[in-house]
Amino acid sequence: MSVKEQASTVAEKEDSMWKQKEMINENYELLSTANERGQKVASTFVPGNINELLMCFDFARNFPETNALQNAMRKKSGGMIMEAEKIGHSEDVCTYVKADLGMMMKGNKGPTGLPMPDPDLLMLSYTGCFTFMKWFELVREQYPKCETAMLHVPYQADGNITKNMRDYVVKQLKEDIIPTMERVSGVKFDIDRLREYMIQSQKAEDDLVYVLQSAKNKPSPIDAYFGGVYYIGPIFTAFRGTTAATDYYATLRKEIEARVAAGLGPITPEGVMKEEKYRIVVEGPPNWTHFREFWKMFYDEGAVVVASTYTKVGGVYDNGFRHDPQNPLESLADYCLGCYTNLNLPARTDMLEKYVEDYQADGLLINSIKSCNSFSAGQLLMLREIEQRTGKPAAFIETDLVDPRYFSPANVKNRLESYFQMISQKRDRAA
Amino acid sequence: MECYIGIDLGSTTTKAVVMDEDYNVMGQGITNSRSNYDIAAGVAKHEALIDTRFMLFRNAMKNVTALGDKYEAFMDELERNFRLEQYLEQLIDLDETCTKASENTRYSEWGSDLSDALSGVFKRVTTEAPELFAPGAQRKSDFFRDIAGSQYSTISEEVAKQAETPFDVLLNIYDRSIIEVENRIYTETTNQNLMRALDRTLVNLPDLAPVASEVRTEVEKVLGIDLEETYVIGTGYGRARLPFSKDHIRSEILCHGLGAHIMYNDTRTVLDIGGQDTKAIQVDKDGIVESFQMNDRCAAGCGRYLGYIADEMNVGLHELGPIAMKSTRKVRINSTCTVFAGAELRDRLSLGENRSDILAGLHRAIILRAMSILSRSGGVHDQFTFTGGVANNEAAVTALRELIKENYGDVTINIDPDSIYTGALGGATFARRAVEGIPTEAVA
Amino acid sequence: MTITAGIDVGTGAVKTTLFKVEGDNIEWLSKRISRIRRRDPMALVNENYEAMLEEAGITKDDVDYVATTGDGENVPFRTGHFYSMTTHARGAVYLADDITAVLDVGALHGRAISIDPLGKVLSYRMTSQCASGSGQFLENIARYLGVSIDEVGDLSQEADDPELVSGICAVLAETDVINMVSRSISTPNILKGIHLSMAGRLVKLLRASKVKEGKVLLTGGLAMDTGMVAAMREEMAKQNLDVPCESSPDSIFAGAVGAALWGAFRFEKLQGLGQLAEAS
Amino acid sequence: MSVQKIVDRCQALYDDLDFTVVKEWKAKEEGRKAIGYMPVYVPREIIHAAGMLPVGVIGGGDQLEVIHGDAYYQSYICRIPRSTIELGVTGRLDCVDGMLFPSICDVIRNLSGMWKLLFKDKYVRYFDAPQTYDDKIGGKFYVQELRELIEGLEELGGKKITEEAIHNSIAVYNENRAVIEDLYAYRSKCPWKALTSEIYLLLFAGMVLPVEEHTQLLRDYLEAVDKEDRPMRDNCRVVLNGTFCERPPLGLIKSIEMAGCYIVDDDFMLVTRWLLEDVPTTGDPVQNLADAFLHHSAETAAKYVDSYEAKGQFIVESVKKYAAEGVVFAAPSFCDPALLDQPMLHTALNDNNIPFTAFQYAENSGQMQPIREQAGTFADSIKLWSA
Ligand SMILES: Nc1ncnc2c1ncn2[C@@H]1O[C@H](COP(=O)(O)OP(=O)(O)O)[C@@H](O)[C@H]1O
Ligand SMILES: Nc1ncnc2c1ncn2[C@@H]1O[C@H](COP(=O)(O)OP(=O)(O)O)[C@@H](O)[C@H]1O
Ligand code: SF4
Ligand code: SF4
Ligand code: SF4
Repeated sequence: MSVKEQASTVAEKEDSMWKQKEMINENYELLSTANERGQKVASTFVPGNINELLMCFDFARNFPETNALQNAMRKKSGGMIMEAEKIGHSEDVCTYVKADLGMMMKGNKGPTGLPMPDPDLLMLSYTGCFTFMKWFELVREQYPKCETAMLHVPYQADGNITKNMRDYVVKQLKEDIIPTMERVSGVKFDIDRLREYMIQSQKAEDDLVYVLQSAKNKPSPIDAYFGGVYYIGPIFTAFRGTTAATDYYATLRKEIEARVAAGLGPITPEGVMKEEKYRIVVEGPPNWTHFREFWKMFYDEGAVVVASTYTKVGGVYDNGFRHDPQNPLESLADYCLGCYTNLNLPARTDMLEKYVEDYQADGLLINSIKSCNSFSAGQLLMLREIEQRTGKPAAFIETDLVDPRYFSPANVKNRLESYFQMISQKRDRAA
Repeated sequence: MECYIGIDLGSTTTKAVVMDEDYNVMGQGITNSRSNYDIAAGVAKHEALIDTRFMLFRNAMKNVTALGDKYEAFMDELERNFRLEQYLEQLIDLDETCTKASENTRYSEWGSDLSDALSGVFKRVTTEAPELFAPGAQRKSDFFRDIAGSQYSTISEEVAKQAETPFDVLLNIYDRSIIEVENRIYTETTNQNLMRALDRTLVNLPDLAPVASEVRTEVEKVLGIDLEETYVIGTGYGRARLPFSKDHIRSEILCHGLGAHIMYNDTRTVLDIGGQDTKAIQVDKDGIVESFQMNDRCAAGCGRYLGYIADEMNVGLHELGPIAMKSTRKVRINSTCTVFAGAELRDRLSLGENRSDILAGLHRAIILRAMSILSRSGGVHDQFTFTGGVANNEAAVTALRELIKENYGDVTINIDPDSIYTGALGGATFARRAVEGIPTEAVA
Repeated sequence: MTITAGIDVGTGAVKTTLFKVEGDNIEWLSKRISRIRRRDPMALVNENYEAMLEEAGITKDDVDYVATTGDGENVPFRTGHFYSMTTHARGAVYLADDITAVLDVGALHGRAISIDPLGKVLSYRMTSQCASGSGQFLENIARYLGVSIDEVGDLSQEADDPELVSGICAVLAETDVINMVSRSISTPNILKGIHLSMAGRLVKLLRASKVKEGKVLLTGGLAMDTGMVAAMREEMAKQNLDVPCESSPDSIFAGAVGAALWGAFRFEKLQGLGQLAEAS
Repeated sequence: MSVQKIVDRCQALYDDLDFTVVKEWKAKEEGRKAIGYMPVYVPREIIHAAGMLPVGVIGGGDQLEVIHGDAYYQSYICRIPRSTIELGVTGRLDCVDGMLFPSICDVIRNLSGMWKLLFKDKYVRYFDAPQTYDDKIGGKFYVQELRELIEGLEELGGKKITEEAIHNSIAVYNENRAVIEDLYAYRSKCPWKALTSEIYLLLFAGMVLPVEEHTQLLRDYLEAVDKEDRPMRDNCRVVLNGTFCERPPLGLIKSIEMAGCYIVDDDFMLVTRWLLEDVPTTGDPVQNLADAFLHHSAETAAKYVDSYEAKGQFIVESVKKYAAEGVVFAAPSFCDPALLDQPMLHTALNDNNIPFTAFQYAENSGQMQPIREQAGTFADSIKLWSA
């Protein structure tokens, strides 16, 4: 079955899925005509994105990370990565970057086949990942005339946001980013417009949190990883702050409420999951090139992911943070500072521990991504800590985001099976 | 007799264990893994059943009181003769297959020289066969492919020097033929071979003449026992390709964990180094797996690495350990890349370093990688059990003992000569339990 | 007139050549190759060298310059050493005309070298640590499949549906191949799959070393493998690298040829400078 | 002192995986403290002003057996964090009372958190630096970061760090930087005398010795080496780039030299050459350090270059300054910053017709043959074809 068909099997089930698909396609269409229409285009990253602010200047928003993953799901990323490696990029580095550069080199057609626009602004929100900085330095080489705005978001090294950090981010927004955006777009900054968007953001955030936390039910009505990546799509990208997103989340919430009421399990590409045998917390991004195959390894065994950290990369909301129309710039700063990969390792570990407990999980699974040092460096210590703190078994697998060469189905399946068998062996004894 | 069988289809070797209904290990069999997994599993199982049969012989012979103190000698002779018969049978097959292969037109330029050379080679290989199975003889391997292969290549190198046929051609004919030969199972002829081995034994041990008929009756009685395959469990790297239903398959982690627990009840940490993977497993007091770690996709530092090294040095796998043990000086080697191991070896040799020292360094490098995986799985807890093929290698064991002591102090280290069968033993135990209706819980 | 010898100590084979150079007049006197196959390379060097001199009917003292390459730094009687890519480039220019790039595929490494018409190395790329694209790997697999090395090329070209190997690691690739056999994939399809996988990586190297026009000469042992040459052509077409790719019957000697010719060049230069004693 | 003696001393410091000199320094006086850091960049002046010994921790090299360290890292992560962890969990770093992790990359950033989890009783600080260089924005943030560092060290040391002390320390480090500048200039003039394999060891000594002693050692070396008669070889001159974070094995440097390249500039242990100008010793010392960082510091892959035009110019300048004939890139395997940066530097070099070659290494690489071959070919091509 092709990826498109897979998406539609999922989509047939629920309205929200259709809605989301439309939103994404529409955005690609908008982007493809932006240059002609004279709409300015900003490229930016998911973690710490300042989407509401970009909207204040009428920028069309392009997210290279999303393009890479969409291309991977359409099995196009492999060729793109090879293309980038051919011009001298190392096999060792992040494949998101290579997929993006490769896409440009192969005619710059987006995932849906429409042309991608030339950016007018590279909004380098440097949050939680060092590679972002190199990434846009490299893109800048392709567009030497395009302005680059650097928003340096300091790392939460001690697990809290200090005044110095917040002030620094706010100051950059005020004195550097906003003036740059005004200059590039020709639109004057209107803080009330920002407030309006943030009201929408807040609503959507509330609903998203409901949806993600619905996994505390038994059985869980959602898969908070494989399903979760669909749920976070709009709010982590070009749609946070739009009414379209707010509507999407309201619809989604209703659907999930209905599932909870009916005591249903999550929807998988092969229909509703029958029996929930294992509840798992997952750390790390998914693999996109074999997404469906990967998911199947879970639902075939009756494993549901009840909480994941990947669904927090574009904002951690379940700890109560919301965009705040009263303090728009400060809350943007806090949002950026609070993204998952900007948290230090102890904070990330605490979060996982809490998930294992709160979601009554059977254990932790780490999907370690070759590309992503930001996520991966230190995961083995996290694993050890969680095992010790919760007494629940943890397991470790290795794949990559968008490089099909690094997904070894037999290997991953072997480990997952061993892991699930281990959980059940332990459980049999407890019984 | 009811037989519960565990089959561990590894990347290099396939192992089988036969258990009776009282959880006694009755027989073990091993063969090299090959492209045809069914055959590999079939051969290993067949070998284990033969071993079971020998166990039954042994038990039966104890009843032949007249045998007295000749019991040991008799059993030993019988077993060696059986192996010889088996070997000869395959050799004839190999000879025929090679001869047929040599008739291929692509060798026509060598004409009758080739068939002369070939028959010369086989004549010598056959003549030398009994020596290989003489009392106390050391064989380079247990597998026909390796034993016959090494005989063949040594002899044909000499033959090639005298005749006008290049060594490459002879080698190529062997490579072609061995694949065919090793993909045949010789189940039907087993009993004949046994009887022939018995004949040979009685000839070789004339002292036994007085009890010959009694012995013969006992052997025939045992041959009459039906070994019923009551339940089979498959495990190991190739398990997914075994034609078994899901109920008959267990992950190798669980099997190794349980197998080690069965061998040593107090085991808490298990290390298994096989051909292509290294596993560190923590088990609890009932043999239930608490956590495990495996090497990642890179095959560096696994058993296959030793295989490459042995090839590179033109020695048998068995000889590597003993050579390394002669080392007097420490050499640090960092690269455990299997493929480049040979290059590094040459590099070092050309720098004038001593072969034993380099080999000792290589063994230590392998064990260092294993130590990391152990550390990743949660360290080493008393008691520690080392399993897998590499546990047969004394230099690897020595390095391991040293490093365990340096890093974890005094820990009991268990190494069973049969440790290569650990996974299969776990599998057989699961098979027995499945029939008893015990899901996974330990009984021991 | 300069008599010069080139010695290429590889990981798979030792190659030696003997040349007589007089201005632009280059005469190839003799050549030798021996597969190392677990023998001592230095003994082979001596053996080959002496056999070669005998064939040419000269003595050691007649040789003006002995140039080594590959792992030949330790050959005691060498005059000077040149690095492999330098020598393969020079050798390629000698072996074929209009070459702009050399692809050397030997027992363990692959190297793509882009050169100018005089054999100057402009840029190059080497395969990384992992060895899945190398002669030795192919040789192991061939043995496993019961195919002799000179048969590989023809078989590979019989393939109708080649099966690619995943190829991160030679060891795992070996397992891949065993899996293929177990799935009854035919020998030609397996071999071609390996050729294509290797070619895929090598073409990537070529592209990375910025080859755009002219002609590529394959050197090293795998240049003798017609299946490899065919796979290279296919992959180059697939990856839009629009340049012809050739092999020469003497491709495997490219390093030894280049070494000898550089030796002559240095000899003449040093003789001019009167510094022969220091040549190294 | 003879060159050999000085180099032997440095080699011994290099080989000592137990930081014996640090222990000895601490033992000389009750209450002395040492602070470890990754030698890309931290303001050592402040540690020095606190009366503590800054200790550059740069992995374990190729002689350390990494057992536990590997347990914390996947195979696709570079070497240095694993050997650093190994040093930590085996107690070899017990002699440092705190660790500073400068913002180099995500690996080191996350290592700071791991250190917190593993060594709960130690002072651990991730030392962030701004990637925006406006005095009013990045400058302000950085000054505050420095002040927080000062406060942290004051608390750890139990005494105030005066402005005067910082001024003094700045002066001491200015001096150290000046000698190192001399050393580099000398090597550029006579690369066959001041061999890079020695300079590398000399810089390493600066990681563990008190700065005053190190400055003297360098002076002694310069004096001694000038007197030595060393053979000049027919080598080409190259800039080595990419080694700023993970230490290359000594064998790698020797191999490059043996293959026919004189290294005339490099980015080893950048902390020693991070600030490009003397830091003023009057005025607000913290502000001075911040200014120096923002406006007069070296470029590495770890630092954002805020304009397209400026990217890669630093290395082009270095080639010119040291009259190099080419650049050798040696990046640690799996080092995202260095490896992602390289294509951009390649562009800059191409634009300036500067030849270059590139390969990867790891701190424990044992096989130098491919490296010799690549460096050798590079040298061959410069030598055989230039002029
Ligand atoms: N007698 C022996 N002496 C030394 N090493 C051995 C011996 N037997 C097996 N080995 C080693 O064990 C490895 C195979 O181990 P095994 O546990 O059978 O692996 P797998 O389960 O992956 O097939 C071989 O690669 C070899 O290195
Ligand atoms: N006739 C041939 N056909 C195919 N491959 C060959 C042939 N001769 C040699 N080879 C391959 O070439 C390799 C040796 O190549 P070579 O360039 O000499 O390598 P090296 O320089 O590393 O020794 C051997 O590993 C072998 O696999
Ligand atoms: S390193 Fe990780 S966070 Fe950074 S761009 Fe790559 S995948 Fe994204
Ligand atoms: S070739 Fe070597 S380094 Fe590469 S994956 Fe295989 S064993 Fe590991
Ligand atoms: S070597 Fe590179 S990736 Fe590794 S810690 Fe250093 S800068 Fe980071």
